[in-house]
Amino acid sequence: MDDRVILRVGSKILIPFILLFALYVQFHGDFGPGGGFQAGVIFAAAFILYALVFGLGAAKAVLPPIVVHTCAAVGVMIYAGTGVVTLLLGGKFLDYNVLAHNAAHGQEWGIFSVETGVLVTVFGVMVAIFYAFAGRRRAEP
Amino acid sequence: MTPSVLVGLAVALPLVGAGLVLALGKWPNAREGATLVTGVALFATVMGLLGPVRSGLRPSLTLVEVVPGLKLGFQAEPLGLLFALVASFLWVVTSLYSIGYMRGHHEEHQTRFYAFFAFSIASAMGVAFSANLFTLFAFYEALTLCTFPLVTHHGTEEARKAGRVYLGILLTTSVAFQLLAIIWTWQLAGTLDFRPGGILAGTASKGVLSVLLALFVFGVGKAAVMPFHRWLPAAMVAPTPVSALLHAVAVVKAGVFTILKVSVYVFGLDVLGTLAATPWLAWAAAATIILASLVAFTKDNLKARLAYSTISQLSYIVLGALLANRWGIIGGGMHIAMHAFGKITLFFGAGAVLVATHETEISRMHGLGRTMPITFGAFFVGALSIVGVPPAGGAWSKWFLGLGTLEAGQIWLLAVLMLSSLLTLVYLLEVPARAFFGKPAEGRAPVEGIHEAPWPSVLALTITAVATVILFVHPGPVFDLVSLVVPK
Amino acid sequence: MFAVAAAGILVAMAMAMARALLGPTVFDRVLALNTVGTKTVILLAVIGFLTGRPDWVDLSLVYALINFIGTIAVLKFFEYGDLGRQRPGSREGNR
Amino acid sequence: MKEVLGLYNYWIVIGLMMIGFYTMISRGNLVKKLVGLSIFQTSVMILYISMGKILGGTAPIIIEGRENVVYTNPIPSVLILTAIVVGVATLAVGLALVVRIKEAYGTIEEDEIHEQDDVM
Amino acid sequence: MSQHLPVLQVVVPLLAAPLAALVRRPRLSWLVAFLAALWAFGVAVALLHHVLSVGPISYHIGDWAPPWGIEYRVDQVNAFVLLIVSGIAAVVLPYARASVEWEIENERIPLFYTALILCMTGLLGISVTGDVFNVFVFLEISSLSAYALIAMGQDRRALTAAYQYLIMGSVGATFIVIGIGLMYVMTGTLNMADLAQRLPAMEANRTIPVAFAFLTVGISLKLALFPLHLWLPNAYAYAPSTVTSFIASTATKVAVYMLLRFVFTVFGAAFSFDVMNIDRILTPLALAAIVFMSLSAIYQPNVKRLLAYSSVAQIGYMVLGISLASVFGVAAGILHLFNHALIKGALFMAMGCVMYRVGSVRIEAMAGLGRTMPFTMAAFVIGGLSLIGVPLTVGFISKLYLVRAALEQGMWPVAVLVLVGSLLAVIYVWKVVEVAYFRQPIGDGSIREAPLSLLLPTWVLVLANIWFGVDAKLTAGVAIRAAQTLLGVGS
Amino acid sequence: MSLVADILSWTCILAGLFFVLVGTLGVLRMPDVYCRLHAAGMTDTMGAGFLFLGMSIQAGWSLLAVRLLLVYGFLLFTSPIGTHALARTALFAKVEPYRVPPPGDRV
Amino acid sequence: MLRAVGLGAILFAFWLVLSGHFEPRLMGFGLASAAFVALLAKRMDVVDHEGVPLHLGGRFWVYFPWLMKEILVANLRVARIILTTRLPIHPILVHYHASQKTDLGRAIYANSITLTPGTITTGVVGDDLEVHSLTWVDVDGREEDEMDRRVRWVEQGRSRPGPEAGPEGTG
Amino acid sequence: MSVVVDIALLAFLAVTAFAVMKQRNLFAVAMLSGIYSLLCAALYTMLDAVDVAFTEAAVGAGISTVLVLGTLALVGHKAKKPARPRLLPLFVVLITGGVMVYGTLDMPPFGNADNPAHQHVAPRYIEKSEEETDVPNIVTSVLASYRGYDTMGETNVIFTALVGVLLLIATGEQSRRIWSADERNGGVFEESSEPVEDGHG
Ligand code: NA
Ligand code: NA
Repeated sequence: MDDRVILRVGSKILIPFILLFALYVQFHGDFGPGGGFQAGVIFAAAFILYALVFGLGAAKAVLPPIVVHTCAAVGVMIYAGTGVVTLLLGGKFLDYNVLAHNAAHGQEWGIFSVETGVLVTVFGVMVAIFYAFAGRRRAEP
Repeated sequence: MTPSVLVGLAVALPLVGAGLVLALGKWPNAREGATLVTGVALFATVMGLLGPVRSGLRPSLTLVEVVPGLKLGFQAEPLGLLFALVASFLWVVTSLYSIGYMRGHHEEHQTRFYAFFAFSIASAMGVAFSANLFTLFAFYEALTLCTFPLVTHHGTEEARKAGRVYLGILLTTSVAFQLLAIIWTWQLAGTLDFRPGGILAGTASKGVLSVLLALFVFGVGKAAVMPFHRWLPAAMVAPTPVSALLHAVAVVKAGVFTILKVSVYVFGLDVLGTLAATPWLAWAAAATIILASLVAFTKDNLKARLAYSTISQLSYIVLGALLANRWGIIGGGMHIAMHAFGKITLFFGAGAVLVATHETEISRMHGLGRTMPITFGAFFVGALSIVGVPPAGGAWSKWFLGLGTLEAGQIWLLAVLMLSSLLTLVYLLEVPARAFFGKPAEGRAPVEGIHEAPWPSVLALTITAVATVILFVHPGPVFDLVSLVVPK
Repeated sequence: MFAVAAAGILVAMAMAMARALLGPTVFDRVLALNTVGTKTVILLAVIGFLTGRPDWVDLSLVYALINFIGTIAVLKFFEYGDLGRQRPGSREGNR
Repeated sequence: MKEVLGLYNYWIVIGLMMIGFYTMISRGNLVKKLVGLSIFQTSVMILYISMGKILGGTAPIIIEGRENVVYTNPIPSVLILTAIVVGVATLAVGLALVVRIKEAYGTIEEDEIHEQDDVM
Repeated sequence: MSQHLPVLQVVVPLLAAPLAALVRRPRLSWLVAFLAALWAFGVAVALLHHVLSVGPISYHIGDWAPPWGIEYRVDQVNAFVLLIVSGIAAVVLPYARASVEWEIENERIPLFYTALILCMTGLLGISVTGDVFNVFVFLEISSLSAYALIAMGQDRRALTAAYQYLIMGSVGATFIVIGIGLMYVMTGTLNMADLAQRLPAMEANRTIPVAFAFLTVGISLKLALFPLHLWLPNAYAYAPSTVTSFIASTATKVAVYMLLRFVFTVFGAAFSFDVMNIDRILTPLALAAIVFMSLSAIYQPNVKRLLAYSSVAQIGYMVLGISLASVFGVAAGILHLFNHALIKGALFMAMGCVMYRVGSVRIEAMAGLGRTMPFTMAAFVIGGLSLIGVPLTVGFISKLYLVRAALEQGMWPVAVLVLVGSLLAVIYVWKVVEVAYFRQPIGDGSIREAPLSLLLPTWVLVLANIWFGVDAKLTAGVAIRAAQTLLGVGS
Repeated sequence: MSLVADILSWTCILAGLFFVLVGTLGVLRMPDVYCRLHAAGMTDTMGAGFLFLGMSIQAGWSLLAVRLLLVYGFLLFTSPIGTHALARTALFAKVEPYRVPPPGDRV
Repeated sequence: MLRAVGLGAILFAFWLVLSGHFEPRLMGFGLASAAFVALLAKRMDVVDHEGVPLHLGGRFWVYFPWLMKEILVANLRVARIILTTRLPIHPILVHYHASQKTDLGRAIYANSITLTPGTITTGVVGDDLEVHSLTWVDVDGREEDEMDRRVRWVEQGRSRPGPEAGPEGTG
Repeated sequence: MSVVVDIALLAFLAVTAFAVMKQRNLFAVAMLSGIYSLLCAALYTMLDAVDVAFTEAAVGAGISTVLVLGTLALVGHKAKKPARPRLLPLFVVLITGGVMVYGTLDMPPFGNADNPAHQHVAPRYIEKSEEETDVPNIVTSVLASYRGYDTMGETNVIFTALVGVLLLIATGEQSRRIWSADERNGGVFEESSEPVEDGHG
């Protein structure tokens, strides 16, 4: 039991909702405001809240820095990789039309894929930056 | 071997020589041997071009087109050939002399010395055989840079300062004026090739061409027209062979050669004669002739006096070019050779005295003539050539220059030439006169301990002195060659 | 109706901002930020109605959900001068 | 009225821009400079968004089954989304630099750094 | 695949960057970076060849025709710039390995290479794109990575230098964004070619000149045009050797390219020079840069800083050429873009060798290096001669064209100032040379020649200085054709 | 229905505005941060509550209404936590609470 | 695990409310998202009686209307204070005893106190709540005792208003 | 009505920005930037840029404030008073602003549907994007497809920022730091030098 009951309890309840909201934003970017970037930030914000309340160590135990860094890198690769796939399928770079038989479907898949890339990168980057700042210690004299 | 290949070979051989010197650095005898062999080979190569050029051929070789219309290329023509012949012949002699001097004087870094010497000769060959202004400029600058380590050879603070002056003046003039003039020429004429009759005719107003001419005359710092002459005395901190070959022959002759060449092949005598700037610049040269002679008087240091003498004599050639007539060119061209042989003899003499007695001041050379008769005898002959009196070659070039002034109707310039000869007579002949007839200076070791410099040096200065006399007796080949530059 | 609501909220916002400017303590400013935050949540919803596109309450929701994080960060900051650490074993009230 | 309004809109934005820019180049505190930069960048974003707005239009999200809807220009939004990301990125790197500078110099005031090292 | 070269030029390095971060081992990440640079260089060569033999390429990303989608457009101008950037990267990376291992802590090295590739990617992206907003995006990639890379220097001043660069660079980028926005609001398009078509109709408008002004000032900040250069000397002086070598030879060059692109392609020479009279501002500033920055260089006690000031002066040469707005002038600017990359690359890499062995690049630290590090100092001397503009080096070719362009327009004072700049270069180069060759080595005589892995890349650039100085047909030819393209005159 | 809904939502919105404005006025008037927190709480609770309720009524029987109430729910959930955190931190930072001179002044 | 499933279900309901799209594709995404977040929450160790207080059952929703009524009353009271020119306040820090047995219960109680304008919980140490009150009235007022009882009921399910709670809480 | 909201929000923004400039407590600056961000989001919404508003909301509330606070925790939060009035910056800013104002004089009126920017590329997106990409949110379709390449660049910018931040502060010795004792705690609390133990209860 730590000394901040209210904060702890509140955060525990709130965090899953923030996380889900992030995913909702991700999957509804086509219909309303939002998309990969916003979703990534919100998803990261949930983790930042977690780290603030439960400590950086706890956050890192749940989400080790290596995973975060990998996310950041992999997201970029997902995005650019989507383009490479379209190249290999005979289209221009990022020409999603070739991803499915139907051009509109291809677009849908392509957009989904790149938005995922954005989400993964943004999430990874935001959490990693937070780790970096929060993990830095004030220097001792 | 075709003449074209010989042209290329003339530039390449000294480079090969430099490579050999560097490779053989650990074995001094082999190293100097390499220098001598290269020198002889070079002279032979250049001689090989004499026949074709005299028969009217202009063998040429283009290495590379740097940018469209701008080629790095060589061409053998009479003036350049003359310069090359003089330089390559004297390289052999100087190398011989250097062996005695450098060892006798216990100089350090001899490998570097011989290597850069060879690089400098390569640059001089490049200047001599350049087919266009670009090539000429490239090798002109290379010559400056290759001689820099030679000037600063001793690495002392004095040498460093001298090096700064040397580089400062030569680069400043060449970059600020000469390069500007060259690019301007390129822009006006669309080409930089040397062509008989010039390339600038009709490309710009006379005013513009006058400015251009001034840029060339002052931009060729190596011609040492006042006020850009200070580098030459400064360079005298170098070992004497350097002063002898480079600062009496290769470097300064590259300068006046450039001016002759620009006059004949870039402006063309016809254009040159019509420019307003030409007479004014001729007077600048005349002023240099007189002023340098007067300064020479004041110098007690032998090398310094010789340096000012050189400044004065160079302006003879500049003056010859600016007379813009056939005799002026012939006189100037011949003076390249005549002055070279004369002045190198004088420098060899100065160096020999230094090696033998460690004396540099004229006032302390009293009586040395009796122990070093060959040296001072040769010095005497060389001085006569510089003054321009028989039986030395200098008499001919000065004669033709005089003719040139008359043809140009510049009687006052003739007077200048004569006055200068008088001054030269006094300040140069003072040296052998003191040596042979003066009393030994106080506080110096007895004359008995002194003898001639090492034999290679003595041999070298004998050769050049004899050559000076031969040039008086047989000026024909030189005259013929130079005449080809300005056919009647 | 929503115009009135928007106007009212803007007036309130102005007052809250005055508090942000006046301070005097940093906590007053945090409070001001918080209360401007709440008003923004409301304003965003109102603007949705005002511009005829009320569907995007998501915007309000973002703030409602994560404005809170800023406050918590402030808390951490002032308690530890650091965002990263967790005080071991210390209990509430021993300040 | 419409013209004046348009100008008002732009001019306030320019005012913001100038405040941010001034904060950035006149203040000696390194964090404040970055905040100034943020304001400067944000004002440019507002300028863009203002340029895209069509009065009487609505957000460029297609409303199903309704004809003759005027949609606001989506392009400025797209560009500014990118610009916001760039702004955050710059802020993060800038703040990280400030942290390091504090560690190295013990201060984040320009003039005090200048006293220690001949830079800035 | 060959039709996709323009995009592969950027995308492959862009994919290599996260890979370099993921591999986490210094050597392996170096390899990734090196391969990426080689790839980029290969593609750049192929693109230049294609452009010269076939003509400009337009690549529609996402298969959306411009102006609806983003277009990559390669012509002589940017093909040349791509070659410079990727070529320098390909030379710097082999050099980097030893140098970086010495200057950067091991755990940072993978990220260091990631940042280096990102920087290259950004620069390539700026060069290849035909969309003005895309320029900004890639500009930020290169800038952000550059800030971090510069801050990796060992001296703490690297941090402040990076910060200063960040502030000024961000102002520049924001100005560029303002300019782009104003252009957009007047035309509705972001595609360069499309803008070029639509802008002429608006000349009488007050907004377009303002857009032009903001773009020019913004780009000038990025290219460190005097007096907006304040960030540059410290950034170059205190960055790690590898970073200085790479950024000094590429970043400002790409900024110059941006200036060319906006001034000539987007706005058109007629607008830029006849309506805006941009030359009346650029020419004096360029000349001031040449003279004042060369003078400042003379007084620098730190050789990297000296070279940095020289860079600002050299940027003056490029801008001067551009401001002349003639084929020869613009060609001179473009040519110097290439040539100066070779010059400064070689010089900074030589200084990197010195840093590696001596641990300092202050002038006193050069004492006796002529003897102890002969090849390094020989490289410096040749690079210095090229900087001065000695014939048969690339520096000469640049000056040749520049002076000719000035004379062509009868601007002989300009020509003289250009040459005066060369003379000032003699002074600051010779300051270093004298110390290196005439002073006795300091220390215990333990200084040795730099390792081959540093020397070889340095000498590759040194020889390139000579090679392209002796045979400049390719570079000058491309520069002339590029200038003709930009000015819209027949080739 | 529409009229009833309009009247209802008008009422709610006016009520909400009342609490928002009075609460914020309190934020301005109160003497210290702790007291201001009390006033600020009004906006989060009844101010936002009535406003969102009013908007839900306007939205009619739809998902939108639920979502609006959901927003309010989250607001209501996070508000006390934030307030508590702030007050706690202010005390922690030794910001002295304001005290009135006792006791005659009591309400 | 049951709690995780419960959390997943709640989250999916949340998704549905947010989404308004009932095509299979998006429903699928919703399910997957809810499940993913539930698993993640489990990994974060927030799925317990505090994070997912399903055990409170419907009791909270019985308590909630009463709380809202209290909030309304308190709002009006504070509004009157603010609108009174001389600002009749007398702030004071007081301590309340929380009779709940679990942190969750105490948190609900503390937050309820904070939510009603006029009182703010500034600290929780064990079962002692430090409260900042705007006026004297609230200190000895009956509301807090009432609230304490009701929250205890929410926590423990004892009949309300019940006597002192026994030690056997749901903790 | 929306115009009034618009103008009010802009005015608030100006006030906030000015306060940021004047404020010397960096902590207050952070709070004011938070308010600035909130106002921006509201303004974006008013201007129909909901996606941008959303992003501003997420970034401003979730990231920027936390980042600034994280920094202040490490560097202290008091800014010095500017030593002297700086005229050059003022001059530069006034020139810049003046030029900008001059540039707006010929700008198409705010909100006019006939503006050239709304005539050229945007109409096609509005008319065809749903048909071509099956995405009703035009901002999304332009962002991810038509101009998807920009967004790839944007993803890279973010990644680059991470690389930069990690290079700068993720690792590395801190021995080069120079600290003065009174600044150590940034004027906050003694606890900051306590040993660290991460974990949660
Ligand atoms: Na309360
Ligand atoms: Na209460």
